[in-house]
Amino acid sequence: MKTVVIGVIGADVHAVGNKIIDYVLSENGYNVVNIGVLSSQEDFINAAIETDAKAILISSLYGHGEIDCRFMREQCEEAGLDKVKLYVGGNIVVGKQDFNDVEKRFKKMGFDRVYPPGVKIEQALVDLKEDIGI
Amino acid sequence: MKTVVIGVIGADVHAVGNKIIDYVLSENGYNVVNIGVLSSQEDFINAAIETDAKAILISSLYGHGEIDCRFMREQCEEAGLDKVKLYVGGNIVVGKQDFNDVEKRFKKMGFDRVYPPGVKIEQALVDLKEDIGI
Amino acid sequence: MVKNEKLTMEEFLRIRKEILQGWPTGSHPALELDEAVKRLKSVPPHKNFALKLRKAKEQGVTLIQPRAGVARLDEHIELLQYLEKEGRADFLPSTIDSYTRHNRYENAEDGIRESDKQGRSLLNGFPAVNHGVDGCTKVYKNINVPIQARHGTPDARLLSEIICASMWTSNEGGGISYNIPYAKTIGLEDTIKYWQYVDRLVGYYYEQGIELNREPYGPLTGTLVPPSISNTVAIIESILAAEQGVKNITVGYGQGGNVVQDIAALKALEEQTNHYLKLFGYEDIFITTVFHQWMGGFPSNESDAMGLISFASTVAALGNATKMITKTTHESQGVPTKEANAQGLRASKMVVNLLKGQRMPDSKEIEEEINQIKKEVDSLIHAVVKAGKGDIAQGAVNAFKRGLIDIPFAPSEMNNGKVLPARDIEGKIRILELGCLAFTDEIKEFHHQKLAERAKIQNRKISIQMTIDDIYAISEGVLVGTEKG
Amino acid sequence: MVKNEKLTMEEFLRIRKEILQGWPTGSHPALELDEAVKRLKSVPPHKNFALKLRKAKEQGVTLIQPRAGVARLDEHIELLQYLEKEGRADFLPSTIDSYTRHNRYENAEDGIRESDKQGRSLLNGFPAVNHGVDGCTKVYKNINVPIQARHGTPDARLLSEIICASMWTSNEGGGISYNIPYAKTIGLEDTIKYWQYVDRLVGYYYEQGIELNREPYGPLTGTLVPPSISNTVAIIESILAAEQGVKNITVGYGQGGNVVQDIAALKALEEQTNHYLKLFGYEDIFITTVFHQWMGGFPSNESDAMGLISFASTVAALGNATKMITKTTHESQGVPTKEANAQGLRASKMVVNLLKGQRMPDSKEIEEEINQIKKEVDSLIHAVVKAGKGDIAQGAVNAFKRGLIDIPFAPSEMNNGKVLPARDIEGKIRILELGCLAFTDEIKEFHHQKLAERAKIQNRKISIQMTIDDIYAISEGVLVGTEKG
Ligand code: B12
Ligand code: B12
Repeated sequence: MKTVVIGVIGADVHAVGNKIIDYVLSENGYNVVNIGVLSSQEDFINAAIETDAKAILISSLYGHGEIDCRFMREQCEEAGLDKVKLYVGGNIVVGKQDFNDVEKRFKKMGFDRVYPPGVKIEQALVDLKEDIGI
Repeated sequence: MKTVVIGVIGADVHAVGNKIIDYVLSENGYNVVNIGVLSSQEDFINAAIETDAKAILISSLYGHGEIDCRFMREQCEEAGLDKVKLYVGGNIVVGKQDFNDVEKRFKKMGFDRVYPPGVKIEQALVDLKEDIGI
Repeated sequence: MVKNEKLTMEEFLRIRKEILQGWPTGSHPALELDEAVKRLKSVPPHKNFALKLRKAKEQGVTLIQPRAGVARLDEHIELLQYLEKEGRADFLPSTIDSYTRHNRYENAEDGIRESDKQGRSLLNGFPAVNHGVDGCTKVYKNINVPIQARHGTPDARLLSEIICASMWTSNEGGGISYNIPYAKTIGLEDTIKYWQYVDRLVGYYYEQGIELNREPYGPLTGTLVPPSISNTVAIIESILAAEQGVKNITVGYGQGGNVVQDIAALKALEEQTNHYLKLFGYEDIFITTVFHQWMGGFPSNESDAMGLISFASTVAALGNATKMITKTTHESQGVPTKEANAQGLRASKMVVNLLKGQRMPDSKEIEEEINQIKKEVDSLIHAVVKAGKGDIAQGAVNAFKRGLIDIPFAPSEMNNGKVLPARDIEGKIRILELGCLAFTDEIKEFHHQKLAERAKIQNRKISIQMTIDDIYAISEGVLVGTEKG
Repeated sequence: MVKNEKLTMEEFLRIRKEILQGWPTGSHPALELDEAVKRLKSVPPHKNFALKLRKAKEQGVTLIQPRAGVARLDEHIELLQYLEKEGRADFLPSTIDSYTRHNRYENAEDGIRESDKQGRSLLNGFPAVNHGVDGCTKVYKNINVPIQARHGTPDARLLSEIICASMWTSNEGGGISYNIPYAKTIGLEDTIKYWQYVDRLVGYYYEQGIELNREPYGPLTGTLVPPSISNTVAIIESILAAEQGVKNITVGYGQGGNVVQDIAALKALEEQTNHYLKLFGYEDIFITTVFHQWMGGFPSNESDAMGLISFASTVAALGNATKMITKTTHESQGVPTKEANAQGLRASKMVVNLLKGQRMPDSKEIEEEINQIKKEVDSLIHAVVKAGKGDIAQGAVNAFKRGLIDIPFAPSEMNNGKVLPARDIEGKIRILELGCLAFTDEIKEFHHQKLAERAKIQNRKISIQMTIDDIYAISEGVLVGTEKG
């Protein structure tokens, strides 16, 4: 059973999607470590180290995702998490923006997968299976 | 008291605006000759000749205005109506079009005043006063 | 004198022969009745208007349909496909252009030619007669939902023949509703006869085992029409259709703006249509209702228009209409683009979907308004029957002549044209000038009271200015007009 | 232990001194109370939130207000002016950014700086504390309608001081409603105290002859919150505010989607808030209601969103809410552009204008739903009072601890987090998993019955999957979720 860390980054309290992600990934055979809302980069990284997680799924809904995610990849590497997959999804920037641009920005920041608003976790399951198996 | 001919041109049966125009112009001191809906260019011209009208106010709502109004100015001239003012208003072309273009096209056809959708007759009174007095 | 009597087959065939000669496309082989029957029998249930309506009624849902039509065949097909896919339309229309409506097929031909030349539609609709059976069949084949002709044609006999043979399974119109609001000098007797023919054609197909839908056109002039007047016309046309053998009828009503009155009108319409059909001896007619989103002058701002469209959808769903005709954000400007049309559809669809199964609860207020409308309709129908000495067709002709029925703002000279509607203070449509309307004194007094109340609250006189203010009101974003200072 | 007792002036001033030191902008001279009073007294009635609400209530109209806020001052002013002019907003907001909500003024400062650099807002709202009294006063001066701070700030004491001194005449929030849905580890006792302070400030100004409006935040997590739960929180917060001297309170409710339930909830909310305030001895409190357009996940298609927005407006108007908070077509995507925001406002305005004076008629069905909601609220309030041995503040803290009140999907660890809502077959929000909710057995049975009915009709089990399907449902264009095959 593969472990994934999920949570909502920054000063973000959007809890609904997080609860659903927890439920759906668990139902689909993952060991889900849910650090919940209002989580810092350190919280994600510590949880991933402690549980030997194969992927970190960051949610950001409230718009500050771009600020909150800066240097996340670098922090992971510094902490020795150099193989962990980094996913980000939700409403990760402020406002309705062209998603191609947004994806590029986040990929450049070192994220492996970037999801546009409204992509349900059910749809991302395929990618997760492909990237880390079950 | 100045006479104006009003009516709705072509196969157009939109009667509501026509009835209001009749009422408002009459209330404002014009002698209104209303030839009603489904009127041809000849109907307008004949009415104008018979009543010595100073202006012809053509309504076209249903979209065929551009076809129905072709050569109206020429027909007027042929009938000896060379001083009559020609107004057109309503929804005079098919679809939502840039009104500047539309106005140009109708002015080129010899219309003196061209009105966009939604201009109420109350607003056109000023022009009429300026052009032919009361 | 026209009578409410079923056309004999002989008579029908005699007229038919003549009709088909009205334009070259009338000679298409598919217009052999046997051939047309064969074609119609090939229509699968999901593309049959009548059957899809039966299903919708059973499920209690409100389905949606746009208006749409352009001059050129391929562009028209593309438009309809777009509305089906992007707009999620449950039914598709072909709105017919105004030349065709006046049987001016030469003008329509010109329009097509000119449109081809300019690469854009110069006609305000689809010239179905000119495109003929081949064109109309191509339209039918390229969509996946039932299709209907929507027009405003006093004499739609040739048009109706062509669309039926092209497997279009519904046709809008009626001898009154496609005359009084859509013509000026055509006799009512004539148009009733024309539409008896159209209904007889549908009746004929029914005898061959094919159920087609007919839809009397409800909103009439679309402008402050009091519900009892439009409901009365719908009931008369239903009876006329039933006599000719039509079995599947959709009666229509155009949104007035007051929620209580609109829902009451829809209920009264359905109940009284059923009631009067039975009373006149037509037992097995299947009745559904169609609600038209606001038919009068629209606001020009597109968000305002979206608000109005969605508000109308709420009323249609809560009022349990089986079908709703949608408007678009371009309404005040001109024939909509396909995108604007689809947007109106989607917003409407969203609302009726969310309201699936939700109904306006029964209440005393609605009950009272239903009773008021029914009383008025009874009064009008009574007068019509009397004016026809028992015959509803004759009665209709005479009633219009004498102004016993009178449709506000209609262009037709067959209409008395004396009635002036205005809203009461709640926005319900009442009648300010009653003309010769066949109302009882009690009803007349009711209307007067209601407008006196408004006059008092608005501190103004009861006058035609009220009517004018009300005509402008919705496009200016209010329901009840007020005097401008 | 926190108690529902008015802060003494002494205590208030002591805390105040501390609070104002939280960030450099707290030292602005306008934050001298005398100076602030003088400023607030200069606010003309049409820019006073409390007074404009009184007038609206009297006239029976529904006024509209957007959410809006960006990082940079001038851009924020431009945004508000646009919404006033193009959107016809009756009230303006300043939605505060999330860093400020968590008192992270350094982060907010960063955000402003970064936004300046990039020339676009990188914050999700207006950082009012950082902009301080000068910035906020500039906002106030550049608009012509009342303005309110809208946020989600557990400790909004400094923020509240600054906005009041800047002549913002309303403030949203409460010790429960701005904690449980907006925080994770902050104690409920603490936030109730923080908000007692905010209310005391408003009470202080009232003593100086200045009426300000306060608005407990109604929709909570915005996600399938059963009306009785949100109404209970609103009532508790109203009592807490009244004790501190607040006189003008707007209680809120977020659209659920079933028209009958929504209108019943609004009525029950107003009646029970008034009832309980009197019962607890607060006599002269002026209560209005605010209806929030759908607060859960929005559809991504913009026409769908317009449909939903306008449908919500219909309900707000028919339900006679005094105010409505509007959404936009960008809701599912991100903070809206000013254009999108204005479009949502205009569509909403159109609908409430057309419905001016129109009401949902009284009916048995609505009456029954009102009674159901009231019964549930009574049951919850009873438990709260008991849990606090008569003190509602203590009671609230204990009730949340024991799960007697429990808000679905809330992030806070102070919340029991056991309750799972789901819709019944009509789309009314019921409770599937009751957790420790303080409901009588009769009420519990009612909810179970309703969901059993849905399970039977949908041929599925009562399970959390219902809840999940319902969470997705509206954004997918239906009200009641169904199992995907
Ligand atoms: C009511 C209405 C109808 C009623 C008309 C009833 C009747 N017999 O009068 C019915 C339902 C029957 C109808 C039918 C049709 N209609 Co129609 N109708 C409307 C609607 C909704 C309102 C018109 C109205 O009464 N407005 C209120 C009056 C007071 O305003 P008005 O007519 O604009 O007139 C005022 C001003 O424009 C101005 N004015 C008018 N003429 C002139 C002239 C001058 C010189 C001046 C200065 C001012 C002026 O002053 C008037 C008074 O203030 C409009 C759309 C809209 N505006 O919202 C569509 C509209 C006009 N119809 C349209 C169409 C296409 C049709 C139909 C072909 C098809 C259909 N959709 O069913 C048929 C055509 C029938 C025919 N042969 O003519 C289109 C025209 C499209 C275009 N131009 O691109 C419109 C714009 C709707 C749309 N967007 O598709 N319609
Ligand atoms: C409900 C809601 C709230 C509730 C949240 C209650 C709670 N505590 O959970 C309340 C009302 C409290 C709230 C508050 C705020 N909100 Co809010 N909120 C929403 C709303 C309407 C729905 C969110 C939701 O629950 N959706 C349903 C769930 C199931 O979907 P989801 O969250 O999107 O998650 C799914 C997918 O995105 C995906 N997913 C999510 N994360 C990830 C990660 C990965 C790796 C993958 C693969 C997939 C994935 O899977 C999830 C399950 O399928 C959205 C707009 C919308 N979507 O319609 C706005 C929205 C997210 N909120 C927004 C904002 C700005 C705020 C506020 C700042 C201000 C405000 N408007 O009041 C505060 C912020 C508070 C804070 N500090 O965080 C903005 C964000 C703007 C932006 N990004 O540009 C939005 C987009 C609205 C808007 N357009 O302005 N909000």
